[in-house]
Amino acid sequence: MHCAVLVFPGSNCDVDLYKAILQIKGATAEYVWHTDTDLDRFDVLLIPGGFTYGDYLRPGALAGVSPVIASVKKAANSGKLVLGICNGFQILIEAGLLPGALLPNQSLQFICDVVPVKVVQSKSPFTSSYNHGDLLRLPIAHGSGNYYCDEVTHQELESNGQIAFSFPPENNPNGSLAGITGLLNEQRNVLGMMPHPERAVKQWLGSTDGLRLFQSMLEHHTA
Amino acid sequence: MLKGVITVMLQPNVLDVQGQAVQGALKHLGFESVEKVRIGRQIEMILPTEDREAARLQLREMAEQLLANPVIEDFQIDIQEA
Amino acid sequence: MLKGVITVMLQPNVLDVQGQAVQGALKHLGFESVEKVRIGRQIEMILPTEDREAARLQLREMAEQLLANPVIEDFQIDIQEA
Amino acid sequence: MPQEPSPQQIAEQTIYREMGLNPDEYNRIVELLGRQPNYTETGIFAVMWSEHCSYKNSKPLLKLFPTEGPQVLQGPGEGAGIVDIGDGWAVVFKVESHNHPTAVEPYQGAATGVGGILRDIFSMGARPIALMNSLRFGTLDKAHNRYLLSHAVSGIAAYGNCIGVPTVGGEVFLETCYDENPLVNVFCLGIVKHDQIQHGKASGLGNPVLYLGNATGRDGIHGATFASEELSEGSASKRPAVQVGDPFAGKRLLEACLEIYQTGAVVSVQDMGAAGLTCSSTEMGFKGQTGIDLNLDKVPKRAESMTAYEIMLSESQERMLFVIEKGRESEVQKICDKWELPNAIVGEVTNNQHLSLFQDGQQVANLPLDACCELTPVYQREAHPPEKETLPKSSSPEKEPKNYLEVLKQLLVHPNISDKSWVYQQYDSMVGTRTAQGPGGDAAVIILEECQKALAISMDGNSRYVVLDPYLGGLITVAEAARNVVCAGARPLALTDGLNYGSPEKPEIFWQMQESVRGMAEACEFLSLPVTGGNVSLYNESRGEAIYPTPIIGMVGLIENLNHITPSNFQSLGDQIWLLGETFAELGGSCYQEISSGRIFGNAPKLELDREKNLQEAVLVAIESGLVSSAHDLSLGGLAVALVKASTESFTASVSFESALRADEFLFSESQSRILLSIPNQFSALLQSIMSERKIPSLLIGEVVSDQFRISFNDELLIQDQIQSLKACWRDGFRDYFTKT
Ligand SMILES: Nc1ncnc2c1ncn2[C@@H]1O[C@H](COP(=O)(O)OP(=O)(O)O)[C@@H](O)[C@H]1O
Ligand SMILES: [Mg+2]
Repeated sequence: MHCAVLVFPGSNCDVDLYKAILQIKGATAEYVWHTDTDLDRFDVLLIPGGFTYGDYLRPGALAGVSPVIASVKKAANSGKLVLGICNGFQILIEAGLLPGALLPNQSLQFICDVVPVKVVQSKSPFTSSYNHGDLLRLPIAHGSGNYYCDEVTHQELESNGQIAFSFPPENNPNGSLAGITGLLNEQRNVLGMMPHPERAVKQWLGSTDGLRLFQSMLEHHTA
Repeated sequence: MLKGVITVMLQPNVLDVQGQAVQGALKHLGFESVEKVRIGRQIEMILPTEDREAARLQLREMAEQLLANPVIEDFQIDIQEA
Repeated sequence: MLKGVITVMLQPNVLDVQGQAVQGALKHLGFESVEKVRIGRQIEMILPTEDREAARLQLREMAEQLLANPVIEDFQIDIQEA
Repeated sequence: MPQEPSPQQIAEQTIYREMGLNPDEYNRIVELLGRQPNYTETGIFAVMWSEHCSYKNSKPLLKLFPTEGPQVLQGPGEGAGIVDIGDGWAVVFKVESHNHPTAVEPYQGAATGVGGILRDIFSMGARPIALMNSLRFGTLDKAHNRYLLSHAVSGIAAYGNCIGVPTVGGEVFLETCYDENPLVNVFCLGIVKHDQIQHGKASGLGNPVLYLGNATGRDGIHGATFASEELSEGSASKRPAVQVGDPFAGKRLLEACLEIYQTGAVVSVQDMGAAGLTCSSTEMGFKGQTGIDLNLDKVPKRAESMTAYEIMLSESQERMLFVIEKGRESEVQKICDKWELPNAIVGEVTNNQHLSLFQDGQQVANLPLDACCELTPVYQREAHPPEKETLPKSSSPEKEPKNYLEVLKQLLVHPNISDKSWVYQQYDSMVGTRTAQGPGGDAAVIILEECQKALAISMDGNSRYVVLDPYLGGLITVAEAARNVVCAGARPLALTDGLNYGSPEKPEIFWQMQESVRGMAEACEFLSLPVTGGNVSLYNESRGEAIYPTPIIGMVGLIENLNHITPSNFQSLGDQIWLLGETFAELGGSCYQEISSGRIFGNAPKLELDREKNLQEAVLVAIESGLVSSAHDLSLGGLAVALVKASTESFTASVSFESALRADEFLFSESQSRILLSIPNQFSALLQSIMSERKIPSLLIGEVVSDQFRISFNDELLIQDQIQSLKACWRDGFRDYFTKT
């Protein structure tokens, strides 16, 4: 499984994601600068967290119109796996690959913490190694992760099984609608999520719950 | 030369967390009668043209492609002499 | 009832980091002639009064005390029928 | 545009005074130049001779610090100090203050402080991997203090989070003396391979000077002199001094610099911090014993028709100055362009020992470098202790409290003791995936996978002890910082300091500086801890009142074996809890004294360096022998508070003591050189022998239990409560000021 780690000006979880991928046997990774639009050699596209373009205007907005995104859209349409984490999720949303919007956290503050995250959809290339209902401990670190969509879209997301992860109702740190914090597209080959699986890959980091996400992707690829 | 001004506001049905917080703070400061505080963005720029219609078209495209997020925001365009 | 609109912009000599980044993106999108992009905030609210002068005074106080940062920002006040 | 005053007008109308130079200094400049300086030149001298750049008031004191050691690769003098950690790797770290800018504009003031310290680190060739900050603000009952603190925290968060360097720790202390004059000291640490270390010595006749980073605007003109002046009503009118931080440009600048170093084409590099282009160009030329010509027409500018004075003194952020090998310009500039950063060749290295500036084809300044950088004034200020007030004989309150649980709760909700997660949850403490212990423990622990080691870092300072007894306070500051990293399992390696005081022109203030530096230096010497750099911030006064003398230490310790990383919280039920060190009736300057008497007075707790050293050594031996489950330093609030802080929701303490002291003295004393350990039962004898060998008093005081927190004193049950309820007090005390008001 050859993974592209897309790097935009202002990406800052690119190295973390790269290191996490290399922990998975059978996975390789390569950084791809945002002006490089040829993504054919990759099996998987990863958009890391950070503050692309300083998060100026709206998080993810400026990266969402950059040239490489056209190639990401093409790859997504052809069925390749695309994963956006944190700012990567914001970019996927701004690029229109996932529905809804990510508003400023309800507290209007950046939040960094390790929180419980529920697996809502385990039938996807990203989540197949988890069980439905598993409660993971994953780091979050964002200022705009408050998921919003209109009622109709919410119904669709529910009925299509597109909600991958959610915060439990008693522990919703950012005010997201129905706690939604991980979202699949209809074909389930694109996932955006606010929590950072790449920060939960070593015991001394406090959790290893993120590893299984990358393992799921590998299994999907080798299957 | 013209000055283009695009004002972007959250759609009325989207919760404006920031507006709410500011309203709370204003009430706290003694401006108790203030209601429906909403916060948006204003983007100004200079366009090297005298053609207002062309400018308006351009500004609309910019807003649609980048400056406003159609899922949650509405925008307004205003054109002035620079 | 009146609608008060306060527009807060960075002072002209203060570096507008957002404006710079947005201008870059607009140029990439093909709007090459755009210059001097500046980004500010617009704060709207409803004031339960018909007295425009009183409203203006209130809005000015709000801007000075909370909504604008006099160290780096300027503000403008506009009043409309709600 | 108004005409600049002529050299003669500057002299006659003493215009140099507005720039911060006094008549003696001005006359000395005329003497050094052999002529009257023009406006630009006067401005350059004013910033180079300001305290911030020249250390003219503090130089004699800074000499007291030990700065050498086998581990030191670079001591004070460059952007930051560098310390060897073995295997070809080194760490680079420093403290910087941004006090005055924060008082004027807290968000940008604090944010640009973070940006500045980051550039100090990556200008040495290192990749920054951790930030910390030490905050001193007025008490939170005042809305303006809450405004200043919350905006400063947002500014720090905005910069650090965006640039992607984790903020892993710090401290917050609130005291009325900081009301109008908050302190923001920021610390940054980076790592570098020995062969990648950069320096700021311009060399090679004809080598080009490259400007890299955001364009120059009229930002922060007067910044460096401003930082060296007392805050007054007039400060508001100097408001154009506010600079705006651009972390997005900062991130690109960081990556571009690291990529440029890889080319090997860099001769020298320095960041443009205080006094921007002036300080970076003169210092590079001076350190290289060469000279620099700058063509100001080539400098990227943001504003129109800027004067030489404005260009040279601008403090626009996110800029660096390089000297690169001639002929390799395009290779380097290609990298600058990739990161979409303005860049230009703005001059070249000469051999005339001068800084020469050209604009519109004319020479507009020509200054000997030694006059700017070396022949700066040095003041030996007068020092004498303040008059002693007559004080109550004892530092303890007259009466013992009736309800100890109530006192403990009062301490736990006290904003200086209470949980600071409201602050540090706004910081990304994990980006980089190196953080093994983030904010919340005694010291932060950063893993260096590149050499299978870890670092423990901590920022510390308690200005209450320093104001009561500057010398003793100085000793304690260093000892406590070292103790914090020891508790995490690290051997203290070296430190950096931030010295924050009032006006050195007042003899009592200079006495505080002198005595506290003497104390710190002595502790450093005794504990073999070199000081590799730091920062001095003076004139921290408002309305004529100085802040408490506030030296802050940034301590760095090395953990050679990852198994030795030690948490500060209890880890398992049934573990024994040990108290190491001796407790005295030392309540002077304590939190308990403040809540019981409403003020602080008396003596600071004493500190004996040999005891301290033995304690730290003994604890390290215990940790390295694998005996220790957790270690926690005793500080604010004393033993009782430490026991609650070491507890978690599931593990707490049931302890009992016998002592001849009064219970409040025993439980809330802030005696130094004490550490709380928890260890598995079976290691009790081993621990005892390690301690007795080093003559460390050690006391088995109880065990780790679940649910009920208990303290018995001389056979009486003094405090008993659910740990969850105590933790709740601790968790909300600080936070409530921001979420409930
Ligand atoms: N300004 C700050 N920035 C980041 N972390 C902070 C800050 N203030 C406090 N902390 C973190 O909160 C924790 C508690 O700090 P402190 O109250 O000094 O307790 P202790 O006495 O146990 O060191 C520390 O781990 C520290 O790193
Ligand atoms: Mg501490």
